[in-house]
Amino acid sequence: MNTLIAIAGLGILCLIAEIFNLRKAIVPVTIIGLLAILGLNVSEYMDLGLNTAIMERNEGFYNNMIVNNSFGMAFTGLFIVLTIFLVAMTPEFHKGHKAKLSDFVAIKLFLLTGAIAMVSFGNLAMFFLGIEVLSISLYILAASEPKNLKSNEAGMKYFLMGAFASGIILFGIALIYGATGSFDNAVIYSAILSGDLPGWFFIGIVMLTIGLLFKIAAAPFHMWAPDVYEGSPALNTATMSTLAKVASMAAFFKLMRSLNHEVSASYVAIIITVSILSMTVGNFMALKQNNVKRMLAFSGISHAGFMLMVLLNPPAMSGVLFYYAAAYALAGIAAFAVILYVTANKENEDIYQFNGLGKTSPLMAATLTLALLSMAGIPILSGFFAKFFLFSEVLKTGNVLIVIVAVANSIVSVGYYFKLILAMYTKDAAENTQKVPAAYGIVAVLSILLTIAIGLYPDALLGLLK
Amino acid sequence: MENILQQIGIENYIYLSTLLFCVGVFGVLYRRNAIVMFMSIEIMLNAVNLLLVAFSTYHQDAAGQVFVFFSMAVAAAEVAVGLAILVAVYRNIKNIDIDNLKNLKG
Amino acid sequence: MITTLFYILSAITLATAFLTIFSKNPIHSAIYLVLCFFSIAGHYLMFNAQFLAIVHIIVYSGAIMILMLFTIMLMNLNKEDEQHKSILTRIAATISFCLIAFVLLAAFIKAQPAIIEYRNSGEDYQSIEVLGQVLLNDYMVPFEFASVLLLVSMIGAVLLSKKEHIND
Amino acid sequence: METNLALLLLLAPLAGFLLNIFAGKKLSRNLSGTLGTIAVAVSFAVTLFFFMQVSSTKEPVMVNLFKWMTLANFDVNFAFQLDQLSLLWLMFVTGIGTLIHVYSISYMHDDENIHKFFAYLNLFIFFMITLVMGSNLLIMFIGWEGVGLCSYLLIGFWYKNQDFNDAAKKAFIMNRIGDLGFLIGIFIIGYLFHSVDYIDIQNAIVSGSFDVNDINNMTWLGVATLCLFIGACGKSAQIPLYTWLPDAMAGPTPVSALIHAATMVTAGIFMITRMNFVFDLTPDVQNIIAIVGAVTSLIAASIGLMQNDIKKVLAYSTVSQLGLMFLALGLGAYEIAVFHVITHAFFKACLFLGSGSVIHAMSGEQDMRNMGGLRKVMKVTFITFLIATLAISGLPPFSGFFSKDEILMTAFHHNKPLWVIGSVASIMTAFYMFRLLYLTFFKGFRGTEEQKHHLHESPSLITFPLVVLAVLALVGGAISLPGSSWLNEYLAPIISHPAEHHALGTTEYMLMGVAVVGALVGIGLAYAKYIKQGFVPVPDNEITGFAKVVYNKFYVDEIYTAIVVKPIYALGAFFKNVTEVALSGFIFGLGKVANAIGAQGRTVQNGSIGLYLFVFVLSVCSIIAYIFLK
Amino acid sequence: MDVSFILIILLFGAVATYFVGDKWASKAALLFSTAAFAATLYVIYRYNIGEKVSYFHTWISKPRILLHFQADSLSLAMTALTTVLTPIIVLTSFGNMFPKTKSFYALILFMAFAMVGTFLSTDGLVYYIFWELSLIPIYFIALIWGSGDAESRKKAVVKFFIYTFAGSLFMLVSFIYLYTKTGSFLNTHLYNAHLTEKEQFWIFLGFFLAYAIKIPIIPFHTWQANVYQKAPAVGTMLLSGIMLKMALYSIVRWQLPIAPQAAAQYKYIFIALCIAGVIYGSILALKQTDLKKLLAYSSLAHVGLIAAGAYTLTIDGFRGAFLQMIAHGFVVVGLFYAAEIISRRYNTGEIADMGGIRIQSPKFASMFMILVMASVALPLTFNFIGEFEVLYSLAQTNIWFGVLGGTTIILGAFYMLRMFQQVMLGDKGAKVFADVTFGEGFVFALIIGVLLFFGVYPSPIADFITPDLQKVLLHINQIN
Repeated sequence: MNTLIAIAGLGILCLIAEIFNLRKAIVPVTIIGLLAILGLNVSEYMDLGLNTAIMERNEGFYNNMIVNNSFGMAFTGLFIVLTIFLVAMTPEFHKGHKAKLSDFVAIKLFLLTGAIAMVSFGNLAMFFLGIEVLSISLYILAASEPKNLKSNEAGMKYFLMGAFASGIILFGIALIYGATGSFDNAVIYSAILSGDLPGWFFIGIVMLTIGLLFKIAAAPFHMWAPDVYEGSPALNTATMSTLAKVASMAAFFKLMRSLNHEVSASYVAIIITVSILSMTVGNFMALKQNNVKRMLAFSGISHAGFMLMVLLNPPAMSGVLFYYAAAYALAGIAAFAVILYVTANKENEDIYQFNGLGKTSPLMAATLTLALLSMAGIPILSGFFAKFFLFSEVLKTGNVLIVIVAVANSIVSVGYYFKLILAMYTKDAAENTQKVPAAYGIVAVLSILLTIAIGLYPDALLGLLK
Repeated sequence: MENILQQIGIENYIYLSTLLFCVGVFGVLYRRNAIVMFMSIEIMLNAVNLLLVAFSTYHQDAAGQVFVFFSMAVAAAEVAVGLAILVAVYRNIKNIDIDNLKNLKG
Repeated sequence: MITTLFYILSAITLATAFLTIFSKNPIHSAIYLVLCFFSIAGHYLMFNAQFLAIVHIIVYSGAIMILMLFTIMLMNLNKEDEQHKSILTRIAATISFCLIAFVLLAAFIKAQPAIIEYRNSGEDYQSIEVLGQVLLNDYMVPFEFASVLLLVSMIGAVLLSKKEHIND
Repeated sequence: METNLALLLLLAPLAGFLLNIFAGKKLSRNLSGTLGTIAVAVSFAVTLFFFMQVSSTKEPVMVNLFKWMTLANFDVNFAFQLDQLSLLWLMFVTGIGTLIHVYSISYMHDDENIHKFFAYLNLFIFFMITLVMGSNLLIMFIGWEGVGLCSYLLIGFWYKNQDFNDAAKKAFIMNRIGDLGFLIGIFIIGYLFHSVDYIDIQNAIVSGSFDVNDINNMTWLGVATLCLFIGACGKSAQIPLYTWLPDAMAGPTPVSALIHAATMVTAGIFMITRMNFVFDLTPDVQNIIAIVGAVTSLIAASIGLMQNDIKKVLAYSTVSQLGLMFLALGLGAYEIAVFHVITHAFFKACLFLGSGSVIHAMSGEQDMRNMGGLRKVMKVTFITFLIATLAISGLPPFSGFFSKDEILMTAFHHNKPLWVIGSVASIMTAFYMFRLLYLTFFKGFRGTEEQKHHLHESPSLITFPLVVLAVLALVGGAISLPGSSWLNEYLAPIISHPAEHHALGTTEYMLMGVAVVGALVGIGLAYAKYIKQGFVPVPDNEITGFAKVVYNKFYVDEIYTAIVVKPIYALGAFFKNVTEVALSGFIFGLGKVANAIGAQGRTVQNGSIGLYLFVFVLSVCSIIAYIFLK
Repeated sequence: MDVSFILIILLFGAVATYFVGDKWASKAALLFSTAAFAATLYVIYRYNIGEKVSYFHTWISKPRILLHFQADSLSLAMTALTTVLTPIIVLTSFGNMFPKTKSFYALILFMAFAMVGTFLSTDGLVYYIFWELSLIPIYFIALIWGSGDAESRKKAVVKFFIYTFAGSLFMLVSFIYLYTKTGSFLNTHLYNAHLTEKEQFWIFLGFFLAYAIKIPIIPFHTWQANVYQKAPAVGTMLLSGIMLKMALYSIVRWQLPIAPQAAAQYKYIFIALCIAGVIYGSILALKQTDLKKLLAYSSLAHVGLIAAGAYTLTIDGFRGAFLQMIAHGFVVVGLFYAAEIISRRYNTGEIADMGGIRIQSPKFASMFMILVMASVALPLTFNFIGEFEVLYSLAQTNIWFGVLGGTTIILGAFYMLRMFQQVMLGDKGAKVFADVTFGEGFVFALIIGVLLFFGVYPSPIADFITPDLQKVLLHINQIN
């Protein structure tokens, strides 16, 4: 709870700092602040006794608007880490627009509050506001280069479709409210347990599901993602593909775990279909992409498909989802740090820009390689364990087919991840290279080290969730 | 005070809201003028607001109406941002026909 | 009586909504939309939610629609120069509209429990006082959080619209 | 002591090989040859010692070194068995080996790689000793393959000539076909007897632990012996695997004498004799062996009639003689086959070395059409050659007469048609051998002036082995005279079912007479044609009709190429150009399909918000319809 | 000192090699790989005197994944093979100047690390991780330091990677499925998973896909020839010498004991497939015009035979397969080294451009000849032992398997001698061919020495591995 307030405060602090001409201090202060908040989060986690507890414990604040539990706090920690990375890269990325720096940092911080609200809500109002804060921040970020038509287009597309999806989510929430008479999770949950709900309730759930499927860019609601990812400024694409996607997925999971207690067979069928469709569409479409951001968008779609599998057995999957999300997001940050470095001052993000990176900047090339390998699921990187944990849990539910499809998709995915690796190592660079900016280098290395570390020691993450 | 739903029935409000929502959807699909699309989205949100109020009455509970306030805040925020984006687009291509926004594809 | 009123209001709501969509001139659309909002406010009044109805008028008709109109004027869009989408698109849009309307309505009809008795606690749950209580006590955090939302949209609007200085 | 001596016997040639291969370049030419010769001579000396010992004690010497291979049912040891049979073989392997080494010192003197030559020869002797000495089939197989390797190396000794290399390769591969048969035979034997030791197998049969009345057992045993016989066919150049031997004449002449006449090619006979107790149980296979032997003998002899290359004639005669030995084996007359092996070793080695001497004198010329009248210049060579020719033609009292006659006699008693075939082959042999003799040594010289000028008798290092061998060819028959056979007695412990020995009655004398007359007829025909008429074979392109078919060896090589080699290459081409491409294309095709799907998908993603929203709405419709309206 | 020590040496060696820089990288690699071999020998010694050399450690608690490196004779034998071949392979690279030397040698050591891990792990998932890890270094080695046109090389290498990766994913699924059944990845637990026949069949097939692609068995071999040709010699040696042995080893270690009923039921099909590969590879080898490709197809034939031996489910087949694996590892490294030496000097891989080498370099010719003879399994070379046992077991299974499998000794001689003749013999010595250097000769001598020594006296290895093979077999037979 306090983290949410603190972060919002930090965001306002940023805005004030700009007023008082403390522009240079913004990013260091933000990072230090976020680290402190991370510490706060950890201490709250400890205070709750979650590190030793065996069962999940929930602690509600403010009339149960915010609930602290291991799920929410673990994801909060992850989001904060991701935001630190994103914020750290901001000044370098926006060095041409120094005046807007505070805005960008503040928006990212507010976006973080939205994300945190999405994983620690106790009331659908918080959830809805959280998702809107997140979405609106993203619309802004997507369109944040007003003079760039691509950015405009991305923002426009994202906004129109996002608002449309928000409408559907809202409709779903209204129906749930209509069925249960409350927005409070706990009340709704007990209403479900008592049974005898009107049929709208489930329609509401489905509407909510559809809205969230849109937010995580699962097929067939994915079509905005490639365009938006491509058009947005690269750093903001990074934000979308890591923080936003993971937050939406976590929120989705949390909702489904608390609201959709007894999953009907047809609902499972839909989830499976969407999951398979996402994986397949994402991977196959990614094969022929030339733009790296676009390719990662499709890759993200396929990962959304993978993550959707957690909904097949929510009670057992929270750890798996967290691990998957962390692995995916950290690898994504690492990959984007390199992409930012490579495509700075370039007119596009096509694959050929990466030619010869293996020679010109071995460290960045190695980082990107590791990140891509992790996403492809090559051991011993965390991406492998993510998939592995996921598959083993899904197999326990008896859905062999979806695992086979997922495996086949993993194979396809190697095809496009390797396209990039090949460009880096087998082609010659076209032009002279610039120095690796410190911010990108540090973020890339740190995030890839984290990726490897959680691969080597998965228990550290899995143990956080009960 | 008598419950209005006794006479009209909650289901009719649901149908009305649904229809209104669908009209909003229709508008988004039908028009290519971005600003009218925004309006259609507003119609969708309003449909939901109406539903929330109906349910609020149905449950005799204030939370539904409170939620409408949030919904309005969201609508306002969205419109603000949406119009800002629209202005940016307009500055670049001098119109707001979304069919001109087809550069990103494939 | 009330039922008739409901149907009239509903008819107005839907009709103006349709007219919003079908009007070629965006200004007309906007005006129809305002009418639509008024009719919805009428519904709110029927629920005896006066406060909400007023807020609704103020926010939607007063703020949002004015903003839109302002934009339309600003951009000089008050012409009927919009090229219509192709016939195919329009037919497809119409079909999808019918489809989604049918599907949703059918789903609701199918899911509908026959409710005859409505609860009437007689308590006051929608006066300004109560709403204020609920909003600022129970829903204090979302209320505050909505401010973050508005802040973000404000920053965003500024960020997207402001002209950059050259020396920045 | 015995172990050490046996090891000395075995390893002396190996030491010679190693010395020559590693240090040969630094040694002088003569020293290199001398070392090689000494190595073999040491083996010969040790063999003599063991021969004496075993002859007197009648007890085989067993040497067990260490476990070599482990199999589920039995172990295979590195073990050696020096009994009568192996010692007999060792005697002439090392004995003739030594002689040929001596011969080679001079013969190969001018070759730049003489040390390698001796190394390979020593290696060959080593493997041959292994083959003969082994106490089980697998040790024999080591030698079996090893001599094949040496044969390969020595046939292709002049490796700059790709034709020679082809010949070497052919020899090796044809041998390997036989080797596969041998291996399969070993597998079945191992499976049936749970051992591959000769003694164990024999004991199993004798003691009855191997049930000879079990049909299943006997069927498998038949297959096994047939497979072993296929192995023997490969090594001993029997139909259908004989074609490599004539080609193998590409090697230096001492090699032909040692490997392709006297020793290696008799390995098949050795093996069958070794396993006689098994072969005796499978009469059907024995019949096959006899028929194959007889037919090989006839075909090879008939091809020999038309050959003009002096070594080719000898090669076909070798094949033919080996055929006769197999005939004897097939008839169960193992000791007679062995007898013929020995006499054949003497006279054929002598013939080859003689031809080598001639070739040496002719500066490498091998075509008899360009020879003639050499007897005046090369007296020693001529006389030794004549003796050997008489021996092979089967005229008494030369050694060949006794052995060949016994074979024919046995055939006569068992199977008249085979006897007829064998006799015809013998007559042919007499004819072509004398044709060879006449063309080479009689009449006038037909070569170039330069060659004529160069003609000379070979040095003593060459003639000495010739003389020794000629003497042996002359008197070698003494080891098994009709009636009182030292050899038969000596081999008695080895052969479980000795052939019936027919007392010398009228029939027998008559048969001898027929044989002698037949040989004389052959010689007479040759005399009439090549001395009386002075006929010289026509150049290749003038040969016509059936003669051409025979001259071209019945086109067997061409047929093999057409029905075996070509199809394999065709299959290879098919695999390479069709299946590989298809398989590879299939895999790449999967990738291409995926890419094509991706490319198609890109056209769907056309950038229009309208479309995206349509998809969105339709998906919503279908999901809700699926869940709530089904 | 337990087995984990070997892994640590190799991993540390890889890192250290990278950091000592380009100049000393090759020496460092040699040093560390030799040290690993020494450590392996010491571990084997300790194992033999009955001391504890296994390493146990819990890694992930849920799902339960254990860092268990259980040393038994099979894993130790394969570890020894890896660690002895690695220094040899490093030695073979000494004549070449590579760009980015330090990365190159670090990758070699890393690959050795991964392969040793594969051999030692007894936890299925750890095993799988090592299995996949070994794929990364070879991918880069082949890609970056390979020869020939970059585009076609890329195509070949990527195909290889995706193909093998695809195969192994099915193995992973099998493992996970087994985990859901048993709650453990430990091989001893998986052996007793009590699967139905249908489950066994699918699991068997999942493993088979992974192994068949890696080994490779036809029709999954299409990646092989191109990669062998395009990879640098070192990569080819690592691939053919050690890496494909991982799959063969795994057949005996994982596939057969986990699905014994399926193994027994379908063994004829799989043996037939393997033997078809023997003949197919041999005949294809005859038609190759590129030396490395020819060796690749010959390798295809040989490993087909090894796999067939393993699938016979007999002790002879197992032992033969293992012995042949080791022998093949040495001989194939030697042959590819010879090919590398020739192509280094002649700058071509085309057989048609070679010839007459023996005139100029008799020493090289002799050593090459011995390797060729070992490759065609001449008795007294190590290869004969394995091949004999395998063929023996095949013949016992069905005589026709023996006969058809045995055609390898004919066809093998055919293509190898044909190649030898075209490459080495004749007098087409137009191009200068320098004789072998001391270093090259040393490597050859080492390999030949091993091949001949164990050809004459294979008992140390055969007796070492037999008891554990019997355990595996016993388990299989018990289940059936």
